[in-house]
Amino acid sequence: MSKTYEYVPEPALVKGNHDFSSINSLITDINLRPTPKGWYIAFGLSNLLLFVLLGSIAYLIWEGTGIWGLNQPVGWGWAIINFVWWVGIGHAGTLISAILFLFRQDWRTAINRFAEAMTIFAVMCAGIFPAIHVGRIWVIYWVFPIPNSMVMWPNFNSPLLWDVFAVSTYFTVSLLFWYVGLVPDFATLRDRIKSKVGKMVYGVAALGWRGSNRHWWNYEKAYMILAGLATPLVLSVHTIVSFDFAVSIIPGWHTTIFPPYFVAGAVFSGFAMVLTLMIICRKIYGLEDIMTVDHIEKMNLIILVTGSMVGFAYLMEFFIAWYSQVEYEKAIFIIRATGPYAWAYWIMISCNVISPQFFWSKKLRRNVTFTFIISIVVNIGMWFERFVITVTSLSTDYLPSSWGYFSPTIWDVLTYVGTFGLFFTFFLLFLRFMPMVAVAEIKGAMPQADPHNYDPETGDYSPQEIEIPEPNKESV
Amino acid sequence: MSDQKTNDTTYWKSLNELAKNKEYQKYAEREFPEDASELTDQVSRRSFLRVMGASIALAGFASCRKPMQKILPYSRQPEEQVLGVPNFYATSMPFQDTVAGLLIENSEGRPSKVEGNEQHPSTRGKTSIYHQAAILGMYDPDRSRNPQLAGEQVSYSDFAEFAASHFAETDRNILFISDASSSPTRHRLKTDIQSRFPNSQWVTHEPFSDDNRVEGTNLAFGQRLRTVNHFDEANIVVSFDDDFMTPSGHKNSVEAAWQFSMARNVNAVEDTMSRLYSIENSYSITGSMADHRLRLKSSEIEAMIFALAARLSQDLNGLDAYTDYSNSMSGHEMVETLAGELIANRSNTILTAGTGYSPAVHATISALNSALGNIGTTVTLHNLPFRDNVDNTTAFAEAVSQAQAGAFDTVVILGTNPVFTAAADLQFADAISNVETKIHLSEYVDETSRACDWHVNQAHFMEAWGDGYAYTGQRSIIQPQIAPLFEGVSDIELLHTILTGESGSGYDLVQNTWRNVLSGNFEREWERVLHDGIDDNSDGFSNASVSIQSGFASQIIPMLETSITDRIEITIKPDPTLFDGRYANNGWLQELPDPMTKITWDNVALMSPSTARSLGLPAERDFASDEVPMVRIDTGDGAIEIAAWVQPGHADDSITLYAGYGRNTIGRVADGVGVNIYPLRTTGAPYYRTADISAVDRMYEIACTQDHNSIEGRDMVRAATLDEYRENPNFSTYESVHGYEVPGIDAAERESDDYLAKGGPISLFDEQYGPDYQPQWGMAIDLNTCFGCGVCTIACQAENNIPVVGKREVSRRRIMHWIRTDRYYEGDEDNPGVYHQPVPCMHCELAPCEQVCPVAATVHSEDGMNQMTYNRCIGTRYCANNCPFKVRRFNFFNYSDEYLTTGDDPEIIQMAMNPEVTIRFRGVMEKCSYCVQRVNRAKIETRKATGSRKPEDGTVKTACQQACPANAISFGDLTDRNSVVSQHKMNERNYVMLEEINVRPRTSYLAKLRNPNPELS
Amino acid sequence: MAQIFPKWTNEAPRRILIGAIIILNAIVFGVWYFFSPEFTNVGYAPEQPVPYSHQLHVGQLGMDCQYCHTQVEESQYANIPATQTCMNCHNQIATNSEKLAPVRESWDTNEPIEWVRVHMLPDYAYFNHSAHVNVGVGCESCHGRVDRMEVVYQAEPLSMGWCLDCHREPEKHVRPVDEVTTMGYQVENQLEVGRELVAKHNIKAPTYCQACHY
Amino acid sequence: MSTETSDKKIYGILAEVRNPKELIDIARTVNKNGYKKYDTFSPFPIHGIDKAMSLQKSKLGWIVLSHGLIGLTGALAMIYFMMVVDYPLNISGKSLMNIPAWIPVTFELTILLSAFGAVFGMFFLNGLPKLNHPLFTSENFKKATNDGFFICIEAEDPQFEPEKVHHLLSDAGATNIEEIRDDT
Repeated sequence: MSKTYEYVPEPALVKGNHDFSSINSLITDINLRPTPKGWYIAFGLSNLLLFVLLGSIAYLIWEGTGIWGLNQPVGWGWAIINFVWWVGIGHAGTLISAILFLFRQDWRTAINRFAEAMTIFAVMCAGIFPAIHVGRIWVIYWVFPIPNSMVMWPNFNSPLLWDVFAVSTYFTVSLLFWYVGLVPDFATLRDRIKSKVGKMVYGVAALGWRGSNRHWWNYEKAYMILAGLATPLVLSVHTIVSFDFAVSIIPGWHTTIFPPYFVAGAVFSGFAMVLTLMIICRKIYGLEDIMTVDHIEKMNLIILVTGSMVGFAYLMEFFIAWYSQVEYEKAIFIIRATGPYAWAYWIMISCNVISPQFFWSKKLRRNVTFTFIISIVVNIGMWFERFVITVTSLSTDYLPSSWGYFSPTIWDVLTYVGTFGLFFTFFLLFLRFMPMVAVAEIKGAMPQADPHNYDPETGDYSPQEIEIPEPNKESV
Repeated sequence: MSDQKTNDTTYWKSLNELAKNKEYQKYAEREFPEDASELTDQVSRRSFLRVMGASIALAGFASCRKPMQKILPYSRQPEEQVLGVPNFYATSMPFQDTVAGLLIENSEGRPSKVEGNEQHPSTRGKTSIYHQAAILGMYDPDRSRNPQLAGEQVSYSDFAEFAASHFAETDRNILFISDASSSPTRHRLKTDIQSRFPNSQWVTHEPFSDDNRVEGTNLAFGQRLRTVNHFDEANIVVSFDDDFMTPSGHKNSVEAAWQFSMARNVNAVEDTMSRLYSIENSYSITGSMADHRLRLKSSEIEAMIFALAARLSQDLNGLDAYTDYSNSMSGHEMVETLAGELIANRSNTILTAGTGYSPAVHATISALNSALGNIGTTVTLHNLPFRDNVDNTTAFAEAVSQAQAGAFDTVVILGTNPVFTAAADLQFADAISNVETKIHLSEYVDETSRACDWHVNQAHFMEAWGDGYAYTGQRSIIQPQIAPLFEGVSDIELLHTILTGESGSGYDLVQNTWRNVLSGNFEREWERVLHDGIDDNSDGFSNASVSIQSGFASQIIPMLETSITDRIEITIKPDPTLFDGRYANNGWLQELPDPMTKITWDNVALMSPSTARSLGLPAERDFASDEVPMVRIDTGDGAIEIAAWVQPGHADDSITLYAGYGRNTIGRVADGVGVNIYPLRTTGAPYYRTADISAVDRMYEIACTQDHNSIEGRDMVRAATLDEYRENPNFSTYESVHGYEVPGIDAAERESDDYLAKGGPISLFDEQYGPDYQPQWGMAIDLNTCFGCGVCTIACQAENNIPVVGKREVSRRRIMHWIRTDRYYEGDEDNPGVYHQPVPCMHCELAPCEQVCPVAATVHSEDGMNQMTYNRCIGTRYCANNCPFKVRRFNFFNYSDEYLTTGDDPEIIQMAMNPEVTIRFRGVMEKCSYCVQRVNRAKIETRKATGSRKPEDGTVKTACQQACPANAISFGDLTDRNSVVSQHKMNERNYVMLEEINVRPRTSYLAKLRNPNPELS
Repeated sequence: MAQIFPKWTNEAPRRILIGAIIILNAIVFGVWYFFSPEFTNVGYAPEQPVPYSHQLHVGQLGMDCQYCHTQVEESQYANIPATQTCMNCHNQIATNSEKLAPVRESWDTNEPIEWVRVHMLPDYAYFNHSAHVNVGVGCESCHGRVDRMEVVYQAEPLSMGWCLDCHREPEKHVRPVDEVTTMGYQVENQLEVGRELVAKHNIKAPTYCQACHY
Repeated sequence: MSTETSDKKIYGILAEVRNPKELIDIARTVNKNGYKKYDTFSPFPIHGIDKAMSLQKSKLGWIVLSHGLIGLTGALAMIYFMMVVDYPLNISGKSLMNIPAWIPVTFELTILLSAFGAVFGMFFLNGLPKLNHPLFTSENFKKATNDGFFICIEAEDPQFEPEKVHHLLSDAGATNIEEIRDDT
């Protein structure tokens, strides 16, 4: 069979006829315009949910973890599921920012700010759970190595302690990374905003940034080093989260495949969440020129790939369970697929493995509505993946006498739903007060930013023609 | 405990004085306040406040101080009291017409734990669940606190005043209804009463007694005798529905279980085992120990006994009555098997039938035992000195109908609760409403109290003087351990008041009786009996010489009619944990899972899977739901609706119901729990009868502690027959079970016979072990003798201050028991094999729980224990998740606080707590500690006495070990090669659960053996 | 002219940084010092119902600790003496003293004297006096110079770290068993003597959790 | 532009160009003329301007490396002290030097410290935060964060002479040339 290869030029990152100034306005005007009514409604709703979260937490602390559906075999329920789920979602931002940056994927500039913000807020939501799920939250500080009159130290053998360090490091580094990216854009806002208070606030946030190229020089270096640091970090965080399970000896948890499998799952769910939010925002804020269908397609391809990786991991779990001939391993996987939690297992499979396969079709992966639906389906599926891993393994482990079923209570649900309140509260504040696209970066990625695209004589903008090489039709 | 061996001199006098001492009564607020303050989570609570309200923290550093605590020393120090060192006093616990010898641990002058008395044959240092739970029963704040007249609170002197005038008329027609009692003092007073009140009548009422067995001996031998089975002497035991190892099935279950386990104890291939045949209708724990078990409806069991007698009459003398008899069970395979076995093992067998069966059945059993030559060897018969020579059941029924007819002007009811428990057709409440004056003595204001004018609050046996005979006849004194908490009086004190019109001292009453019993220096002898807890001059009841009475045949033949029908039968038994309902307000017993069904806080209708199907009910319970369907049971006399429960191995077309539930306004624990089944019970058919059963379209929530019944073919429990064991003594090793070795096990380690050196599979780490200078504790549990009674659970609960969490929390699978008994079914659902496996913390050498705790709250001690440090725990529950044995328990709520601050006077129930063990607060993990408080005390005492760090073998007993009637649990130092536990660990049958995951449990199991009849296999 | 911030703000970041470092250190020190049992617990000297002076009885009259705290060698508790113990002497000495009125009242009414607890361990910490006294841990080591106390106060922090100081290095603290009740015991070669005593009594003070917590 | 005299010290002379290419060109010119104290301003980093301005390699890498090493050794030392020296405990029977289990925390702390080094090091090298800067007095300079490209030659440069600089810049095609004065 002979195939015809065709060179497809990279589509333009920014659609429409934009120059620096118009892009600048397009993005930052959102922050400078008077607050739209819709925003207030959304913010109010988010606040309502946030109060649900705070109320649930207050009741939890007052009454004890017993208000959740936890029981003797199933000591970890929704709290840990939600933690892993949110952390997973929180992987997309840094992944987009750091890994795609290192791979010189310039299209990331349209979404990286946005995705990083999502990361920060998702990790905040995630971080709540390990803290509140403990029995005695008032002594939670014992997990930190603080000198004390008991002369006791935390246990560095515990995956939970690794979690403490991993998640807090991840949050801190993501925050720094995000902030570093924001500084030039804060300067832009500082220079555009009219109000005195706004000038002061953005002025402080911009730290006196003035676009000096001597600064840019260090700045780019720092950005690259951060990207280089964040890449192993982002991989390590979900690896360590997966250690919570993989280091244990519970069948179904005690699996070496967990680290890559969790990371793939995290990228999968993170991209889906970015898509969900992005599709809404580009519509509302009219950013279709920046967050283009090409972006959506690229992200869908990643979803397709990671979804298939996750599916492969599901298969491998079964294979290894069979291949190991460990009866407890074999049993747990059979129980997952056919036992009392089979419903959850098959929701997981259909959402995570089957639904992304539609993206083999170019038409579907460029269809915004369809993508939106799939992105939500994927996140439901990923929640169930964590549910299946956490609950089924605990529910039916070694001693059949101790098997027990887990059912959530209303408080499990309310706490989970409440975290969306936290997430969207922060996300809406972000949309309102910070540029949701990295302005400086997207300017740098425009063809106008390239000095070679200017006429050497007149200094006028004259973009180079892209040469499309002749396809080699004779090759076999 | 070491103290128990030496049995410190019993300072009964000072104890008695102490009991009267005002100071003593106030001790709860007094002596060492840490006992009480231990019960609160002050530290965490203060921290909590600091978190919750910044204002408190800001109020100044003064708020960081602990609240002021008071110390109240004695004003006059009692001599024997060393603070913090518990004393042990002997006493006995009455149960119907027996007593069991106990030792009570006294902590700073209050009883806090019950142990068996090693010198007393009824317990031999062991206990049953009723004994263990008695301590909570005494500290029950719901007990009646004062006498009542028509529901109004009065004082006992009011009653005495009334009694003085009322009983001055000695010609009154008085009916005395009492519970069964073996007390010589009560017997003496009863005789006095009968002579003082010539028109009085005295009957005994016990809803579940062995009266029919006594009537059986009367039928067979013409004497009312007590049957004592010596299970340790027999080769073959045939139990017809006799659950003799359960305290609800047999008054002397502790001794019976001990004897049975002695006869089944196998330490080497040469040892022998007795063989147990069990023919029963529901699955009992005795049945679960059977080598052959046959399930039959109760009516068929009865028929089979007769058929067996008929079959044996061909070969044996003395069974002429049965020669021509036959019924539908004649020729049954089992009858033939049993006939063969019994004849082959003549005079070495025991036949026994459940107490519920008719006198004819028991007469047949007696005749069989007699014909087989068992009487005098494995079965002995005894005269009861305190028993009237009447049939209690009929006497009671007759007395009630006389009362109905207005024959009595006064009724005095002692202890028993006939309004609740008497057969429905007697209409007892109605009957006594025709009596003018009704007096009731009881611990609770119960159903009968409310039907009476006078209620007198009864003292608990630990609060009052008394006496009694053990099942086999040893005389014992009941010595109070504390002054009556609610100023209750004992039965003898009440009788004294009736006789004299004055309040009497139980102490004097008992002494007066014993003056005639003890020979020699009375004061010295009396002290000796008190100290020992037993009068060792009383060897037991004398043996009665018996022979089948003439005319037996003519009497028995008309009684041999059987009533087998196609209809569904109901069989009514006392509840294994609540008995007839008397323990219904005891939280420990309510929450103790039923040994077979593992149900707590409820009774159910037990039925076989196929019966369930025939009623249109599912034969499998939904794993995801606690809801079970209900059935309606209608006998024509009464009807109830009750949850249906499928019991694999139950006889088809038969339903078993447990009595004792469905009580109201008794107390916070008992009220509204379960269904009262007494309305289904009649004089004519107290044990079984046919009934109409129909499914009801309603579901009911059941709190069951084990949701999965099958062992799923896993190797948690390993078993073999005796022959298989002899052929391959190593049958229980991993290699024998799986056909290959534990992966990665090192050859050198495999060869080693030193248990401690014997590590496990190769490891990537240099492992840490406990240092040599410390003892290394370990436990072995013999599954061959464990019969799943659950006393270990209650003993542990009592010792370790484990809270009761209630039905709702149990149904959410949050029960707190540190040691549970797993029960697995194996084989087909119709007649599966049953295995019991007690599971405490395994104290793994390489404990998976430890490495995952982020704050090092659970780590290893130098003496090899897996420590749980409550005050370090932050409650991530990771350790519990990572425990492959799921033995860790989490305080999801502030269970202890709820449990210990119930009611208006929480200090009462707090007094039942062990001062040595921290009360756990909300949000911390807990689990079996190998009774570290006992271990540490022994280590400190040994070190003070000898300077050695290693207590001698036997000095430390864990609570579960000490309570176990079957001696199934051994515990000790593994560095001592001669310790019992080391010996057990070196036994071939020793194995650990989940060996292949290399956690190296310190708790191991000895595999189970069965001894089936080779001809049947 | 569009400066948003005045010139001094350029100095602000450095000042904030230095200020933050100072405040942070102050907080750490403050918590370390003020929140430790050494600060919060040491010196606790509640007023007692009877103004019993250890200084008088022990310091001046030279009574041995065990005259009153009789069970310290056999029990986990060093018992507070019964009223009886007081009355042994005080039915002859100072029989009319105003200060002793509560003692006499207790003796007459048989009601205990309500002493206020000074040394309070948390309930989850198990301490056994006999285990310590019998291997040469002096009363003074934990209770301080009681012979100089007019009113008994807590002399040591009784914190876990403080316990471990001795459990880790007992040789620095142990003394011959017959010197246990001595106040002001001191030898020059404590380490040497201590090592000998540790060997003699085979002391291996446990540092694992459930030696004290269960 | 007006050269209105003032009491205030001249900070430098600011000029605007049209686009990135011109900025590179003018930077190259200024650099060739031997100016050292000058800077260019753009809304985004411009490819190739480092060569045009002869910028030295950034020292940031060394800062990050040293921080990373502090994180690495600090973490190992901390864990070793806590788990082995100060309170050794038998946890799951594992050896005290349970190094595999220390990897995650060590790694995370190394990354954390490195990231601090990168971010704070960058701000340190750039002399930020500096909220008040003479350039902010220029109204036109606001465009530097939008679409303006600027060059400023500072008065501190030894070669600085206002007229010469004016000429240099206007010759190179810059517009909007203005003197920036320090407002103190």
